[in-house]
Amino acid sequence: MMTPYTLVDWVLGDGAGWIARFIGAVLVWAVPITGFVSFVGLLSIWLERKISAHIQCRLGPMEVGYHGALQTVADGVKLLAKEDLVPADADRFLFAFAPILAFAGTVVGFAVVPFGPGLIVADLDIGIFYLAAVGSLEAIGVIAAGWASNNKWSLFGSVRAATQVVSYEIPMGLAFVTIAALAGTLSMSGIVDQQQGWIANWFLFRNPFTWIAFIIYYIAALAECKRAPFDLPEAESELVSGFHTEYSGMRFAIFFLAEYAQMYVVSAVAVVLFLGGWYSGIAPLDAAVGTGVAGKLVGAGIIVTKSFLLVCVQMWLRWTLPRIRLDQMLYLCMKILMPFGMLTLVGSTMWEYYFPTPEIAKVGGGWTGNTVMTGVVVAIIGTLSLIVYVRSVIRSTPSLRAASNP
Amino acid sequence: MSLGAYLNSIGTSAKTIVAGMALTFRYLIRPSEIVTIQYGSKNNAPKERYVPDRHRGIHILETEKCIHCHICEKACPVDCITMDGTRDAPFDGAWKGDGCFISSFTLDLNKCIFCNLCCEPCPKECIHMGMEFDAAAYTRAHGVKNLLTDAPYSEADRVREAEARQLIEAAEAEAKRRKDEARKAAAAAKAQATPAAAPAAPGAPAAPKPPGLPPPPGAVVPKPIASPTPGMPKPPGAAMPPPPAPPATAGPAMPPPPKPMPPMPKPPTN
Amino acid sequence: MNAPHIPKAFAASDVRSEEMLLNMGPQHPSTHGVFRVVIRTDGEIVIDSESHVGYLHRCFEKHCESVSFLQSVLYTDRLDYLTSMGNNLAFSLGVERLFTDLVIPERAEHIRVICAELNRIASHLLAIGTYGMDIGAITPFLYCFRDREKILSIFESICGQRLNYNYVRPGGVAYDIDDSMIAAIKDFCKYFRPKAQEYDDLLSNNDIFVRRTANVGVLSKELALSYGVTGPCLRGSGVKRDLRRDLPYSIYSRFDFEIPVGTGERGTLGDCYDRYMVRVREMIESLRIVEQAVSQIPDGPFKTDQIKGKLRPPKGESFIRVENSRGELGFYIISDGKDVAYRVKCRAPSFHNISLLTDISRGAMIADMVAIIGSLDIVMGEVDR
Amino acid sequence: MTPDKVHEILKAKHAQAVSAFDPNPKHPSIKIAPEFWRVVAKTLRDDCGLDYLVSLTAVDRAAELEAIYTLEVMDGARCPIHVRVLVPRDNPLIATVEDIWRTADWHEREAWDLMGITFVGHHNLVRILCAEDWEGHPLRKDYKSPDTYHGIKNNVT
Repeated sequence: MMTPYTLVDWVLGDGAGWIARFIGAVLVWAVPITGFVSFVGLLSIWLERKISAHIQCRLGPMEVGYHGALQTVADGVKLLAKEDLVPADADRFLFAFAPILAFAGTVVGFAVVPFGPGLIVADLDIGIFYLAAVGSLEAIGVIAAGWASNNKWSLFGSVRAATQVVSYEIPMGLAFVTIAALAGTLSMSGIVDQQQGWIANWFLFRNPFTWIAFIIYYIAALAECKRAPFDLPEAESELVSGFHTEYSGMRFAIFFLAEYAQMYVVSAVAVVLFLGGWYSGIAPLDAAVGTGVAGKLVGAGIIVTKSFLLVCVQMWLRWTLPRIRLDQMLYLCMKILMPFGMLTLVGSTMWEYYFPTPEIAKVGGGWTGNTVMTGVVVAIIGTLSLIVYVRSVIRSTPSLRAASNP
Repeated sequence: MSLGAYLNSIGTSAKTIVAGMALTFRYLIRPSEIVTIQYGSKNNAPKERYVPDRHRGIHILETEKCIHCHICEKACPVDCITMDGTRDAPFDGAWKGDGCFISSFTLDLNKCIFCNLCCEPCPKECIHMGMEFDAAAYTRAHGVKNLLTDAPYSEADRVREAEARQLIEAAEAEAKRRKDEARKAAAAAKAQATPAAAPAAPGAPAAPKPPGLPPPPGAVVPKPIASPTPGMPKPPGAAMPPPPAPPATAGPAMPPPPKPMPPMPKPPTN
Repeated sequence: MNAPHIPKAFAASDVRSEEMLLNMGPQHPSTHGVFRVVIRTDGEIVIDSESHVGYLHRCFEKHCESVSFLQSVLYTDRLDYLTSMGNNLAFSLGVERLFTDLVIPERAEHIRVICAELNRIASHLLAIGTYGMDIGAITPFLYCFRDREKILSIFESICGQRLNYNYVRPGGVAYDIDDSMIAAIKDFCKYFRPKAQEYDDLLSNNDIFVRRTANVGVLSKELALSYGVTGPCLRGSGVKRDLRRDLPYSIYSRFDFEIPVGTGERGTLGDCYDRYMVRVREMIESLRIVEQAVSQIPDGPFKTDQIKGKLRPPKGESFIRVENSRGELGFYIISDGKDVAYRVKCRAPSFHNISLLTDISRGAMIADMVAIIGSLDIVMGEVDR
Repeated sequence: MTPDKVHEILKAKHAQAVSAFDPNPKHPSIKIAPEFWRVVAKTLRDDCGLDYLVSLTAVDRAAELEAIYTLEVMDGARCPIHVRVLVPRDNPLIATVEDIWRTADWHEREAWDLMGITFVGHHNLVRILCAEDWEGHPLRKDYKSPDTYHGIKNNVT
């Protein structure tokens, strides 16, 4: 655990002072992070377009690049060339500053998101806490944007964003605490390290309650990214475009980029907390690639792939579901996610107390009795939900539904 | 709300959301369901493919048949047709009609609502709704079409494109057949695994070509049609100038001199 | 009297400080056209609202007094541009009613019914799709358009246009349909039935959708009756009224179909969900009518030979209503024996349906406002005429 | 509610109000004197059960303006009855019925806007389809469309 963990340590050696480490981190990380954010933006916008298109029986962009892969670049160029409009009577400073605030609020999250073993900007001891703290910074940019626009619809959007923050933060925090209680640490790499070995060691499979924690976290993360069904602040059919109604050109693009970067951040955090981080879930494979450069690269590939899979699920959800109403959003977070979050925290810690994870599992030792038990519970839940699903399919055939639903 | 109802409502939500997601996922992984037609792309098919026979596009005027009776002008509910002409002697720049000379026949596409009411009462059936649907123009003045000279898409074009389509389809079928045969031959050659079968494989595509089939896909360009089909209107061409005034000796019954066809159908891209 | 009108409830001095005047429309994604509602809100709650229409007014009734009856038909296309076949049919029936002994050929009647019902399906598809979009689900919208596209393709092959058909004319229809078109219609019927299940999976049963629409915008039967609301909005309130059955025009009395009414299955009777479900179920019933009509379509002429030359109805007045996809579309036609109408009045269903918006949107949230307008399914071309 | 029955009821209650009755089965109509219209309307709704105002058509009859109310029973037999109210062209005043049939609210505004019939007692008789500052009533036969409107030229003659 005390080996040089971050890239900066790796470059500077272990003995550097904190000033050197800080400057080193900035020099070493600024360029890759900016590049990575752009890459995330390009890839996820393309993914979003393609996924939405294929879900909707369309082709999506096909002209620029292979299957429209460079369409986003073309759009970026277009947005750069657009006129920079500021509405009359807008708060000009805030109007210009809000996109930067939103973007910065997202990018600071990358500081604790690992890209692979040791590939982490700052492996803070309080990684999760830091995330919970800065995760909502973007909302401040959003609120500022809506306020500065001098537009009633934008104002509605920003007020909705504020409402949303206070509602999703609590369940999200409960999910964090659940994992922190299991892991015994707040450090991101510390958490990932507890999940090495076989797939059963992922926190998702550690006990049945972490499943619930994962779902709670994912729903809250959707709300944090303002993704459907929680896209209330920008609800295009209700509030025109909400907080970014008045934005055009590059400022709009920055909001857009911030949204997609945020999607990546929350997905990567989900991967770190629940899905084994940079471990593949196959113990011999991880052992084979080792911890050298090859190991770092493979780990980076694994964690980025897993994160993008979760990003795809966000898109899949978005293109399936209608938007919920503001009061329903509050209801969901306060009355459903929060009680379940507390239940999860209590249940998970009690489970850990009564069926403690053997130390051997914590360092990736392999299958344990606890894992088997978890598997049994999960299998039961899975079977039950399958039965419920089949029943619902039967119910939804018109003739049977009419019979059962007078 | 009782605990049962509370849990039940959560269950219902989860169930119905999963049902919806299952549906969208089915579509996501089935590219065969995609319904997009890529209009205007590189491998574009003729417009015939997009519109049915009765499509009401920009009008076509068969000038030889027109008797300059103004019925279409009167039938138009939005007054977008204006025409002028004379029954007297030909004059400079006049187009030959059936017993009359037409000096102008304009269609204001800014007004036209493509209702087909001008075509229905025509006694000579000389004005038709064509297949052309690209009516976009940069200015309003560009939207005013002179049907005598600007006809964007004539009956002859239509025949040509129908033939071109047939050729393309035949060529596609031929290419597919050849591919299949080549694959079969390759498979056969592999099965035999002897050099004796080798000459058959490359020869296969060329040998069974029946006579009368169109050229291979590389040469799908339809040949120009030698002469216009009888009854077909004058060939169009936006760039074509009005025909010179007929010689004085030519009587009113003399048809206009046949024009050479443009060598290719217009590419249907915009 | 011509001074700009500011109702008292909306004077700025009367607005309390915690309230806000919000101008929804004329350009808003969810007002389904250029429709403007001034909303007085307290937070997200709508306290009061006032509708403004007329942005799309283009004097349809005045037009009809200057163009012939035949030319008026194509102006009816542009009233409710999503149900043009129904509009054509209504106007044609109104003109035919002026004649004393006009016999419309059987084939023409069947074609009219087929086209009107297919167009009803297309219109409801669009209503459902855009309603999903209002609620925030974009994918059902595209599925609906995919299926609507098939109907439009059939119409295009029948009459050459996709939206403004100008197809049903006084005395019959404009062109005959041939076997390939009948085959296409039959194919569509086969194709469409299973697709209806998809809308259930994506929208009708979806819990988020149900929660967004049930108990929202409750239109009581009494209110609906007093505002003269018709069509799916009225049936959603539980009134079983459908002119196709109650006052059969054309040959509707020969077909076997149900009239779906709202039951309050997920909430209160007459809420947005009921209105939505009436549309979903009506599509299937329309499909049944199409199937019956297609299977028994006779041979024969497709327009009457009694009208020769110019269409000159005798002097008189006629009033006709048909059950269009948004309600009862009526035409009051006064002819003075010329080929131009003396006066045409269009009784547009959307005009009635939207007039009660103020009454049912009180106390709703802004998101509900969108849901309510969407569930009323207005077409501004018809409201403003 | 057949037209004959409606006529009977009206004859019994407001004998002097009914000035003509046309029982044509295709197009039944009753003519009402304008000064009695409001009381007749109440009778029509309450006694005859005609609770559905299908449409309000305003017609320019040269010397007079006519408002044709098409009435029907919403929840029963379908047979629209047309009630005609003729008012002089130079002083077209008709009592409002917006509180009797709420449909009439917008319809009367429309009739005022396009034909210029003033509905006395209407709470909000303003233009509905035309712009608020429009002049004239377009559906009248003697209407001349303006040459310009807010600087926009009318080039359609």
